[in-house]
Amino acid sequence: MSVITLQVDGRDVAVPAGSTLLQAIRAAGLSVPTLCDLEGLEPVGACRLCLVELEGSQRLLPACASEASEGQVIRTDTAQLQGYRRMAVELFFAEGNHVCAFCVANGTCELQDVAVAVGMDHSRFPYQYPQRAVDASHPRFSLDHNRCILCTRCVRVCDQIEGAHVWDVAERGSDCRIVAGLDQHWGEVDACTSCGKCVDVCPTGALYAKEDTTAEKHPHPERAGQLRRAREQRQWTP
Amino acid sequence: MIAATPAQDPAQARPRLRLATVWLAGCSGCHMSFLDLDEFLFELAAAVDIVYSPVASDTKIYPEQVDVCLVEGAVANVDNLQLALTLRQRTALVISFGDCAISANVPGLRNLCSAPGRDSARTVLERGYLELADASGQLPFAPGIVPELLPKVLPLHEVIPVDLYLPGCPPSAERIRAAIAPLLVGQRPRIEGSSMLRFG
Amino acid sequence: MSAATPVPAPGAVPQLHPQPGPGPCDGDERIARLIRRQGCQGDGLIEVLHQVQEIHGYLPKPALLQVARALRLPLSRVYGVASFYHLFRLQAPATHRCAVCLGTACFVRGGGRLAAGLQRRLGLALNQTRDDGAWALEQLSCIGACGQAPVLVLDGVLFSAPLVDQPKALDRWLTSLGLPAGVETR
Amino acid sequence: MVALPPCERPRLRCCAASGCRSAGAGPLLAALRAAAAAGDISAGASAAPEPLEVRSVGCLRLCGEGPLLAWDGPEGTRLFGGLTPAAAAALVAQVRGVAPIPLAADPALAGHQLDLEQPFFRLQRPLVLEGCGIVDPECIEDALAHGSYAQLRRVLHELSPEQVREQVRRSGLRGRGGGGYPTGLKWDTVALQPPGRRYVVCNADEGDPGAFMDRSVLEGDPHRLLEGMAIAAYAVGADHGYLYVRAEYPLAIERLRLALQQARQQGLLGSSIAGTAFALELEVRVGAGAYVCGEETALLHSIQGQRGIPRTRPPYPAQAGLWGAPTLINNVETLAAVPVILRQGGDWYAAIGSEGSRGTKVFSLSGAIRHTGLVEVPMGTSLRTVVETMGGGDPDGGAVKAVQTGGPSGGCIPAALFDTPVDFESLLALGSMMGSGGMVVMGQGTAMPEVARHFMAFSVNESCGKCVPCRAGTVQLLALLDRFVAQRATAADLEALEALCTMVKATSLCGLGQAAPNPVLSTLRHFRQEYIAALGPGS
Repeated sequence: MSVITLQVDGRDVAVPAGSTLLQAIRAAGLSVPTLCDLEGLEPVGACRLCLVELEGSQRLLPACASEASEGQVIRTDTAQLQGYRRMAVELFFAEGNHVCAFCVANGTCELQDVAVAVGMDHSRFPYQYPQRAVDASHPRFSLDHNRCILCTRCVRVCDQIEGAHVWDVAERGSDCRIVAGLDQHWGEVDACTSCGKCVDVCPTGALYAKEDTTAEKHPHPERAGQLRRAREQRQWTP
Repeated sequence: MIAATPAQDPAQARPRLRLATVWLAGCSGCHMSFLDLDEFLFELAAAVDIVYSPVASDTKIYPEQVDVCLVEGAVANVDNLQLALTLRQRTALVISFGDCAISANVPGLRNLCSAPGRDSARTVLERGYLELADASGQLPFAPGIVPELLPKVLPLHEVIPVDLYLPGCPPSAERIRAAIAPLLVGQRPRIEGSSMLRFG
Repeated sequence: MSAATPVPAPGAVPQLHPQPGPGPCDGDERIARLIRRQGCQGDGLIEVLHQVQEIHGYLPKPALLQVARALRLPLSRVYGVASFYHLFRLQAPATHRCAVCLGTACFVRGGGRLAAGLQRRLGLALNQTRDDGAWALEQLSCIGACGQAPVLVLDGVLFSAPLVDQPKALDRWLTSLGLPAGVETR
Repeated sequence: MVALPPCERPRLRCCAASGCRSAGAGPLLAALRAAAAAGDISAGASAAPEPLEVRSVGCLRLCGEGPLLAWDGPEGTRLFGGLTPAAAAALVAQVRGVAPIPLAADPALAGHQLDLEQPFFRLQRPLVLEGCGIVDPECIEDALAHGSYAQLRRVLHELSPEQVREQVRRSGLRGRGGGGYPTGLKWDTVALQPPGRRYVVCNADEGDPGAFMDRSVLEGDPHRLLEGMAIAAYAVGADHGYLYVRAEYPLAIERLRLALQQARQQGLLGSSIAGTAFALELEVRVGAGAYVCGEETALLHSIQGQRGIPRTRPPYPAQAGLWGAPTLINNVETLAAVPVILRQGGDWYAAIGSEGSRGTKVFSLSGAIRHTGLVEVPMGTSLRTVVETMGGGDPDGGAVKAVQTGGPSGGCIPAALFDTPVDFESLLALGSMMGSGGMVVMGQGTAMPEVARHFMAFSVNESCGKCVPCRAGTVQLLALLDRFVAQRATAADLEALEALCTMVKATSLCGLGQAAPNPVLSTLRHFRQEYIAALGPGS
């Protein structure tokens, strides 16, 4: 296995060739905020929180979806990046209906965590209050579109890990939403195996188990990576 | 309610801080949390003059020359709006106190209820006083007595400039203390990290 | 957040043969044929949807279900594609469609005023259909008829709108095109 | 080309492209053909004149005066605009020389003749549009007679793929879709990928409002495009390709499909093309209404039957495109320039235009301008020449305020900067961009915050929704611009507008999102006073 070396925020780090910048950043003992990225799922580079600066380039790179290469000099935490990240988080909050106070994921929500990480103490952009629905038709789980940030983890885990492809994204732009089947109620979609992986990986309180109420959600985002490793490398995590 | 005890004043050299707390459209939970400061309330009382507060003062008119004001709640009606404008003029440092002031939070949920062509105020009033009423429903109308609802519930910073944001629903007593304590010695608190910043 | 918005009326589980028509399988057979002709390839989904829309005027859910099955695609993917593209309709189209171009050339030459006039007249917002299904007002973003700007397309026929600066004359012109007058604004 | 050398046998060319069709070219063409046929019969007994050819052709450039009709004869070409079917008989009589009154005195025709010596026509340099307006786009024999496919045949027999790429490299041709990426380099990148299948794709998803250059090529000279595409396929080793056309161009789709069928029949597509081992299958794929599909990775998804959402690059389509195979994607105008480059040589082409931006560029002029239509000029021509000299400036005689280039991704350039040469770098330096070639002229009455809002509404409507800066950022930008248009913005709004524009530009995933703030940023730069004036009272 060949190894490449690069520099992240002044630290030299060596990673296996083919690693992403995000893996390199983590290998250097550093972190950048992420929302759409999840180990075990193919990256989409959609949330733009993990954008980093590459020396010698004008363009910002999504660390999750960019391959690290030899000799790169990466910066993950400049004032410019901090400003952009905070604005992105404000945009997330303002485009949905995120009310932490009575959310099932209060305390375990990755959007909430990211808001802390980027120092977002309020949104400069007015909340949009979109009209969105709640689908409680599934016997075990619910989907609250108000809390969805369109990270597509559910879409990807259902397609790439479970193989059922119950979910997809419908519409476009700010009308985008997650749909089950032919825009059916989740509970009516035959393809759903009720495995609950979408609920496990959902970063917010959009997908949750019905028995959970405020601040009771226990997500398991690590399961996507565990299943992928089990399937592809025959390695199980007890 | 909180008696001043000059003998214990920790900042004798400094003029006493004039502190106000304001309750707009919110559940008063932030103020309850403020009262959870327990014995720190004594220290606070020693260090500041509470010049306006629903829980610590009987003053009905927002006074002049306030140093710090903690504002709980969103701006939902004309009284909220008027008070917000007034306090901004008379206060050096305005703090959005809790999630309702910062994001409109739960009171802001009424913004989701707007029928086509009607603002959310009209929609919720019609829902509450006409559609769900028995035969004799009528819309409340009492100018000067019942404050009129604004078309939309707004966070405080969309109405007046805000100097500091203290999130939480409610902010815990520890968080409130950590925010107030530096102010007593003339420093600006650092609102960062999970202990100070988290919503909810 | 469950309080505010009720779940919209469910599209009941799609059934295969609800289309009224000359024969019970009439619509289905046409779709089956066009999919065979296309080679039953999933990558031809957009082509297939175009042709289904030509048959039905829109993309009814039973037809989407048939397409998904024949192309062996996940239902949600078919719906995702059908709802992504502006030209695919998921509802039956209105009897009459008036589309106003808001491309830049039309915008510079008063397309906005034309659109406002049409909205007033039809009592519709842009991209809205009247409840009775008689009229739909749509917005186009440049159809390349910039030489005739500002333009509107009425039931597929392109017209160059004169007189957008004179509301009354514009109104008379719209009447001459057969647009209903005096619809109450909702 | 519009004006042709004098010819013995008179001929009528009637533009039957979309612009003129919507202005009534269909009925006019029918009336002319009827009049010509009637003339043949009635004259048959006595003088037996030559049959009069009435040809339907592609764009004759001055779209705003449509329907356009060119009359070629011994005295050269005369051009008429805005004729109605009622004038057909009078015109045919003039052509046949049997009219009772001279042309200038004929009330049905006199006011309709257009000056072919005016700068709008005189300053054009048709290369891409060489055959547009001359050849019958529905007739491959006619296209062949005008030299179409000659370069393809020659290239297949005489040049190696590397030699073809060499000519394209030397030509300095850069992508005409907006990005301006060097075409030769792109071709090399695809050609030099490891062995395996390759695809060639023509991006005909011309979506910028106010742009109709590509449509004119598709409708007016489709065989030139197919020839260019076949040469490109040969040069990069592709044997399969797609033409992705927006569904809003039904006539272009129809003519392209016809052209493909004809080319297959003539052995110019399919297997063993022109008697060589080279094989190429081309298919038309029709879009379904999504501006973002002009972005190449979104376009590839759409060709594969998926939602037209872009993905992160690298890998670039040249490395991994359709079904993971190396894929060459070029825009219509780029590919249509290829035959002339091969015919005249790369060096010849590179001698036209300016340093860094070689050759010619087609622009569509529209908006508040006297002459709406299509111009092809050498790169480096000044904006003033295009807008004022050729376009004739404001139709009401007022001063032009600005020109918008590059559509929703470009910007507004004020009249004071009209001496800027039109090339990739100069327009970028002004905060706009070449884009695909749409130029919309704005008069004094156009308020710039409104223009910015118009484009932002477009971007909101066309955002695919994948990444948050574009999906949610454009919505917030639109709301901010609403406040400026309503004259109730604050100084804080202005600050937020600029900060958010910068963020959306820097962090969006694809070109659409990255460019969405450009109309705001460019109007802020050149017309800032209009934003300041829109600040409400008390700010």
